[in-house]
Amino acid sequence: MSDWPLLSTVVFLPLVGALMILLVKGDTAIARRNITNVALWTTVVTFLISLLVLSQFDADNPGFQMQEKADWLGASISYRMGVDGISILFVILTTALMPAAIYASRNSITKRVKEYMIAFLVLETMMIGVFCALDLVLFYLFFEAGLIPMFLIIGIWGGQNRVYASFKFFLYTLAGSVLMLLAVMAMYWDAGTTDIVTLLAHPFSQQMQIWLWLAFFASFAVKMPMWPVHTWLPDAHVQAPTAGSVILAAILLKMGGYGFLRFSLPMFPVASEMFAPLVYTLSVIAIIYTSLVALAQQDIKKLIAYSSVAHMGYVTMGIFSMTQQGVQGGIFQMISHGIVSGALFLCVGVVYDRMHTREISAYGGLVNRMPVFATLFMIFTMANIGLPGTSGFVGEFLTIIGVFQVNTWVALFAATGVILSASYALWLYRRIIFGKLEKESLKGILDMDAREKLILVPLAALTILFGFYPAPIQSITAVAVENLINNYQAALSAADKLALLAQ
Amino acid sequence: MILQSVFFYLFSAVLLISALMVIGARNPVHSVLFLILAFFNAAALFVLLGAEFLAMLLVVVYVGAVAVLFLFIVMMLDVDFVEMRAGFLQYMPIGLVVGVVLLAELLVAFGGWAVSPDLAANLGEPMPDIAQVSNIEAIGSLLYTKYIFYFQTAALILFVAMVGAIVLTLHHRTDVKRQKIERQVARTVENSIEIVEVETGSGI
Amino acid sequence: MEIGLSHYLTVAAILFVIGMFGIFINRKNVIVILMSVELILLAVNINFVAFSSFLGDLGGQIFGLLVLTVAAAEAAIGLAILVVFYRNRGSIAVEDVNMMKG
Amino acid sequence: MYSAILFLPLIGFLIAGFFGRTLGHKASEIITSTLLVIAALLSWIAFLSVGIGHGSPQTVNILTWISSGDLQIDWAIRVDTLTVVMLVVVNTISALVHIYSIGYMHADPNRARFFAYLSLFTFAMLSLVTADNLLQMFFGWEGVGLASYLLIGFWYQKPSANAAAMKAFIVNRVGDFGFLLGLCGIYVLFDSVSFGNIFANADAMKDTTIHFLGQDLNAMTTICLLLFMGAMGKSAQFLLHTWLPDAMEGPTPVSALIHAATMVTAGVFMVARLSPLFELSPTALEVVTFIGATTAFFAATVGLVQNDIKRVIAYSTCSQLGYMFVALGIGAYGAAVFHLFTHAFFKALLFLGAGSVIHAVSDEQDMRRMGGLRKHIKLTYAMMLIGTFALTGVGIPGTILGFAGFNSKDAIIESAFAATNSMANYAFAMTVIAALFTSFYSWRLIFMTFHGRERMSPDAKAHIHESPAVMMVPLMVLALGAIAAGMVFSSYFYGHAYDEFWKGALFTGAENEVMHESHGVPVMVKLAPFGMMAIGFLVAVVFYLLSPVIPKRLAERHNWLYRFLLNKWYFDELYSFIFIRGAKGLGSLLWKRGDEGIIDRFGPNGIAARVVALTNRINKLQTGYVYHYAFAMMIGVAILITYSMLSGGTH
Amino acid sequence: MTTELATLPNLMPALPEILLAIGAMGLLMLGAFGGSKTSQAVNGFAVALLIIAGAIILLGTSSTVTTFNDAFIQDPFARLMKVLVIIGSGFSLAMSVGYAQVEKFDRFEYPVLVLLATIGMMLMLSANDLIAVYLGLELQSLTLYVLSSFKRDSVKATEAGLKYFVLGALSSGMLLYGMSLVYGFTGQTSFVGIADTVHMEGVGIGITFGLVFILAGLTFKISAVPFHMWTPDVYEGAPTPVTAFLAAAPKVAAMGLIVRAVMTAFDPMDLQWQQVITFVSILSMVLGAFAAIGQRNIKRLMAYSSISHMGYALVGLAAGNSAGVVGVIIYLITYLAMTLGTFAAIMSMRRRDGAVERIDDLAGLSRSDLPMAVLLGILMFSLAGVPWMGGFIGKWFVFSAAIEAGLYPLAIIGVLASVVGAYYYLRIVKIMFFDEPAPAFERPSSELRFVLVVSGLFMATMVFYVGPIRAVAEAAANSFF
Repeated sequence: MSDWPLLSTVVFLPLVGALMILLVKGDTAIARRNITNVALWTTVVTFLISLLVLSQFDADNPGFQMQEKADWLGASISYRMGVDGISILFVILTTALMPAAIYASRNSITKRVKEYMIAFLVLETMMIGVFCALDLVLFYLFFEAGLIPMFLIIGIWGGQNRVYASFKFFLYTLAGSVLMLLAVMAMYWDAGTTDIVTLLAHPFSQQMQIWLWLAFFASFAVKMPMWPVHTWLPDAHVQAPTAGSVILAAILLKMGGYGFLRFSLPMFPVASEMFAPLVYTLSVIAIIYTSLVALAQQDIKKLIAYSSVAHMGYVTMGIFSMTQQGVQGGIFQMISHGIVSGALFLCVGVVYDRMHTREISAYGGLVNRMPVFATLFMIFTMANIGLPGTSGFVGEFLTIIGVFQVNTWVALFAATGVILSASYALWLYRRIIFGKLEKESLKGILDMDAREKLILVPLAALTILFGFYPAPIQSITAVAVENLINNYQAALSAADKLALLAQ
Repeated sequence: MILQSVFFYLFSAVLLISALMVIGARNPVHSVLFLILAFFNAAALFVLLGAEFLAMLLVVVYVGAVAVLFLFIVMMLDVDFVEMRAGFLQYMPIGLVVGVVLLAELLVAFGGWAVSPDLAANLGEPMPDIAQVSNIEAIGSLLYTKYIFYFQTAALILFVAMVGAIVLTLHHRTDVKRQKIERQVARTVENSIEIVEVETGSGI
Repeated sequence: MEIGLSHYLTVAAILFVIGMFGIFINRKNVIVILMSVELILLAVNINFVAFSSFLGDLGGQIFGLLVLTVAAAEAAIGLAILVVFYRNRGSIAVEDVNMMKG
Repeated sequence: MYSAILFLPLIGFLIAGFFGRTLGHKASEIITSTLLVIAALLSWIAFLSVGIGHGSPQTVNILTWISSGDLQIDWAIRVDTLTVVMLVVVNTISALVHIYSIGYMHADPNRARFFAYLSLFTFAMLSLVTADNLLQMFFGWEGVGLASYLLIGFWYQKPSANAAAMKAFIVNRVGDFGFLLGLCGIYVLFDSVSFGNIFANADAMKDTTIHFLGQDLNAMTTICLLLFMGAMGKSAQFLLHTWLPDAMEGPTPVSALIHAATMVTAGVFMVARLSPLFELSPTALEVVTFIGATTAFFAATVGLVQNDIKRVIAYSTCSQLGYMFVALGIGAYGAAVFHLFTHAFFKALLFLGAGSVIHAVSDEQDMRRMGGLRKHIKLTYAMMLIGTFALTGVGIPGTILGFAGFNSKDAIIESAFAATNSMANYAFAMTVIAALFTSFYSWRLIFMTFHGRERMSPDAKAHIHESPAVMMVPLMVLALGAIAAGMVFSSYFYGHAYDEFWKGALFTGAENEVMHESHGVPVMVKLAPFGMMAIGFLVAVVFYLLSPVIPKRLAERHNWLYRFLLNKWYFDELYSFIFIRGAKGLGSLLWKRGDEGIIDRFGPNGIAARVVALTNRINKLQTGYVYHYAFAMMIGVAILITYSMLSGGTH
Repeated sequence: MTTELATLPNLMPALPEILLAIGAMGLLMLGAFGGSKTSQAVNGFAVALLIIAGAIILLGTSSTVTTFNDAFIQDPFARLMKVLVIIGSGFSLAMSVGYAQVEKFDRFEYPVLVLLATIGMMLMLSANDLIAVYLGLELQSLTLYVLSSFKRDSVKATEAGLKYFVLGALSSGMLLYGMSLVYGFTGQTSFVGIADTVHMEGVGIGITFGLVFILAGLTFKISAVPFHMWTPDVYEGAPTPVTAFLAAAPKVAAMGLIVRAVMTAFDPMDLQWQQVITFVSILSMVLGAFAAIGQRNIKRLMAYSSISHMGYALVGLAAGNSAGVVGVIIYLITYLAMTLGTFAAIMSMRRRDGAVERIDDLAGLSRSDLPMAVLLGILMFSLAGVPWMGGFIGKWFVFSAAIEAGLYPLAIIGVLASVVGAYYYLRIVKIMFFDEPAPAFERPSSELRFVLVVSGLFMATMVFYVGPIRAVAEAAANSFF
């Protein structure tokens, strides 16, 4: 069993599921049910296997584990997989949220179920692959290929303005990442390989680092998304079907942050240090600007989407503070945001399935008929606000304390997000949940059924668990992040010495 | 030498003027005729250059076949004297500029063109002495030996031209009854007459 | 004045440009365009023969010979296409060769 | 035992919260109340053992919370005198409020939820006061904020309640903003956020500077001011006070528990807890004094003219919190905590009494539609009188004989006089004037409610009834506290038993002599509060018993002043204009103009439009004319030729 | 002199070409005497001939041999490209079977002409001499002119033929003019001789001009900007099977020819030709990307698409290094597969009242024919160069070569153009998947299905076996290094 390529299994199992779905014939209700079940079970099994990976993972080892390697494009570009303390959590996050996403689509998706499930399973493979790949080309392959299923998901099963949103999503992210592609090539020629482990130790010249950093930044900043390249996100979120929004917010956005951690910081330390002020500035603008914009939204999903941008601002800020707290906080924030924003979109899905509108003004007083929903929504709203005791707080706090050590201005502005997030989130909650139930259309609305509870309650439990006891996540990331920071500092001091010598 | 210069300028001048007339004449028939004139003068230049065979070929093949074909087509298609339509002069200035620039550049390049003396030792096919081997013989002995591959390929091209022209223009008119001799010859009693016994009231 | 290689090349160059000019300046009918093509090929042949003569190399003449051959084939095919076009369109005015654009 | 004190309310919350519907309301009420009563009793035991007795301060570790690099934060309970004092206050009041609510909320369809929230609040408040580190305190801090939000908005069908709940949460967050930054500063300075480490190293860091916002500032001052910002928010101090009066939209027991007795005093508690830090920064203390004094005065002025019975008490609370901060600012931490302690009893008493009144008059809160109630609800009247005596500080000057507020408030005023702080004189003046106003509005409340003409609607009049025993018993317990707490405990909190009682839980610097000097202030100073109280009482008697026309005339004559006070110095309007409308406007602006107008217009949409325009131009180039095509080729060749010629094709 | 006649040149290296030539003539006979009923058979035989020719190439030695006085070279590069050309020709012939029957296109001359064009392309790929280049090119071009207007009753087809012919002749003129200059400068027509002489003499303005004219003439054949203008009109006007053929095989052949020419004959002039190639490449990528957006006709769209794809392939060539040639080869492999697959899909666009070729006719294809929609979708993503699909792999190799050569502006412009280009491919996906369905197509013939499935799967799974493909390409590229 120890030789069994566990990671590849996790990565490609969803594809197997997709093939199985391909074999299901017909478009009857039974066939649809079967398709959904196959997809659901595939994701569940994938999740279980990923837990197996987690159980075999040694958190005290800073390096990559469970490595697999095979020749692919010659020896210098190979198929290499592995996870470390930074990436494994994202793998688990992905596998854990997929069953929820699939299960959430069970009733809301009625047309073209087969294609829908296949798209999601393919997407899952791509997403897990991104976090497992230990070869830059492989990484890029997974990173970009995920666009295809997402494009289809938004475009086919999306809302009114889905075509615009899907094109914007696809082209925006593609434009960002093609520049990264060139950087990957340049790295390949400079280092002679695209193996990430080798590249992590490869010293790029300062000039080169700057360009490479910018190219990678172009991609990851769009993916994150950072201000001012965030405008695709609200559109994509609003138009995507519920599960699409969930995956988009919970996982796809994390690829940018993961990329910063995996590539920008360790491979281009000098440039990272140089551009950190830029990242801080953009992060702070993101936090304040998008929070304000969120305040003005009339559409539930759009509001949550904007809040995601703001929360990602904390992540970038934390990551580029290059302190243990900042980086760990950034990772934690990503995981937590994955759970919370995913759950929030699922919550929106719950009411959307009933009312088929996302206009905030169409709701009001839901608590009267949907107390369970109101409670869960409250938990996630509070986590979104960053209330201590929810997972949202830990990341936010750690990133702020991390960046405070480096730049107090940034911390000051970032902390205003504490106020603004409370404003827009509570404003949203009040308009949807509180008040008298006056609208005729809402009079007959039903509270969550067992399926919806089954999806959301575990997420709520996790949100609170990690709020009180974040150790499971922190202990996994600790050593890897420490290693990252040590290497970063070492590289910086080496570069300084070099610069001194040059004088 | 003087004579050669005189002839060169004469032929060149006529060649270029007739070339201009080819593209400038209003009547396409005139164009073709000027084209023929240009060919003749070019052939004369070839002779000046010592390429008698090519000169001959130009006259025979080009004037004799190609140009006549052009003339034939012009006549056949019964082309009108199309009036210059609006917009003709629209692109004239810029076209002229581009053309002049191009020409100027070419002339700059050719103005000082001299054959490098080193090349003589390094030629692909040094010309045999004209005194021993005539131009036509020299060409022939190369074409059918060393350049047999090109010769054959050229043949293939002509083959394509033939097939292509036929494919495009040959019409099997279906509304015309044609005599099919082989069928007439092959006709026998057996395959000409069929005797059918018809039951009353059923028809064939 | 000695008539050198440059003279021939100049004549050929002018002829070449005239031929090119003929293609795009001509708005009357397509046949003139075909004739312009012939002019261009003629220019090329003058080049070949001139070089051949001044280099003392026979290859140029052979090339020229093959160009002549191919040019004849080309003319045949060009005229054939022209004829079928005329049959369909009833005109060979250059401006009428304009069904497709964009 | 300490864990039990902390977690009993949590258990109550979980039971009532998750199983409230299945268990039924009655069971939820009883379970939560019982658990709270047990917790309260345990708190008193702890108080007696740690505070009065000789139980040593200790720390109970529960669980690691956040661990990241040097940053180690545990869930832990810190037990010292300050903690147990707060435990007693919180649990006692909470238990009484629970019991009271059984009666008060008996008709509400969501009672189980209400009790769950109350217990949740208690848990959060307890984790705040038992915190062993700043972050855990912040957890409790925000937790009570959440509970307060939930409870203010408990009647979610009332839009005003929802708005008030949001306002409370968000204004508190403004304070938390400072708290959070202060916390970060502490970590940077001490590499730890646990109290033990901070206090141990505080003195060494006295003159350290911290690089904050591009300047090198005194570390202690900066951090203390940031933290104090948090305290201002939570304790509704001047500028961040606007949420407290609105919070009265919640059910009255909530007002009593959260917005009078416990949560709002969290700021006071925090500053007291961090006294080792604040003592090192005179500047910070001056600011605290100034804000406290200003609040005391400001809130009292507003309280003079309010007509809503609960709002009057709310402003009174605000004002009393100002007193506490004055005490903190001048270094009289004992006095501050003492006032906190006594205030909890009498203010809870007043609120619950007011609740009883409201209950009696069919949920009417406007005093202009009350009057003459003393005949109908005698017991409540008595309770309210006791509360008023305690609040206004009735007692015999020079002795310790007097109602609770007499001891604690006078101690503050005397300390203010004695203090050397540059703001002390201002504080003294303000607190004395505020004492006058306090007396006036308190009696105004009594007179308007219980005396004079009966102004309520006939319908309400018919239903006037005394509250049931389940409500009155807690009132009596609180009345007991309001009468006796001051006399019994003054020596511990602020008297000769100070050091044995506190055992170092409150830190006073070496040069801080306030406590000793306050005992030796001139007689005039000692009499001043009493005199003010008496004057206020007399004016109130004249205005509202003898000649009710005078207030009206005064209001008309000084209309602008009246309006100014009635509208709470126009703070709400100002904030609404600047912050709420400003933020929303800015949000819309950034969205429509920024995101859509600039980023999208020049970004993706703009590029798309340019691309399409360019496409159309390029497609126009494809004219369909052969000569154009040939021309393009010729231009292409010409360009390439020219280019290769110019770029040195000859070399 | 006469003795030389006795020694026959070594014909073995040219065996496939000879076989095809004889075969073509034989099939012409068969058709001429058998009448139009034999056209199916002729088509079948032609495909069989191509397969045999391909087999001969594959089974033959892999060493470099020359014959006909070095005018003809057979090296790994030529072999690989010839196989690609044969695949292109063979598949497009096979695809035309069904179409021919419905569209009254079943004339036996068609396969014969395709065979002749294929010979031309193979000669181009083996050309090691300017004359051979010219003759091969003309053999191919003349055939293609005829094929373009093969549907002689159609105005569009004949117009396409006419335009193609006129501009093609002009480009031949330029090519020849350039050749004459090169000849004049070096006194040589063989690639090796030219390279040697340039090496010896240095680079002069005359040969530079010659090079530019030659490249202008050659890039016309791969429809690179600004010599691309014929492409959209010809693609649209020509009969669809011909368009498929035009888009596939000749592009490969011409590109191979350019590679060989610049890598051998003009090797000493790399500065000069790199400039030209870079210029042309940038223009092609950009114009192809932009102009395609406005198209409504799918064949026309494919024309612009192929323009930009040739631009991308030229990026690899512009790099001028071994990696670049590898990139060009791999790019051509993917391009060929994508083009054939896409045209198989286009030829499947047929309703009861005839073939349709508007993009909007694909609306909602995913509902009426999901497999076809998925396969065509794969091809579109592949054409757009989205990772996982084969098209990305091609782009990877060419751009990485450009990066290695330090051509950063070229690479940046290229990838950005590919983003713009992605738009119109996505639009097709959008129309197929997002839009409301148009009436369903008739069931396509099995050959079309086959081609579509093969190319779609090839593109979707190419990532898995790109290693071996790269090895083959490297072996081929080593012919020049």
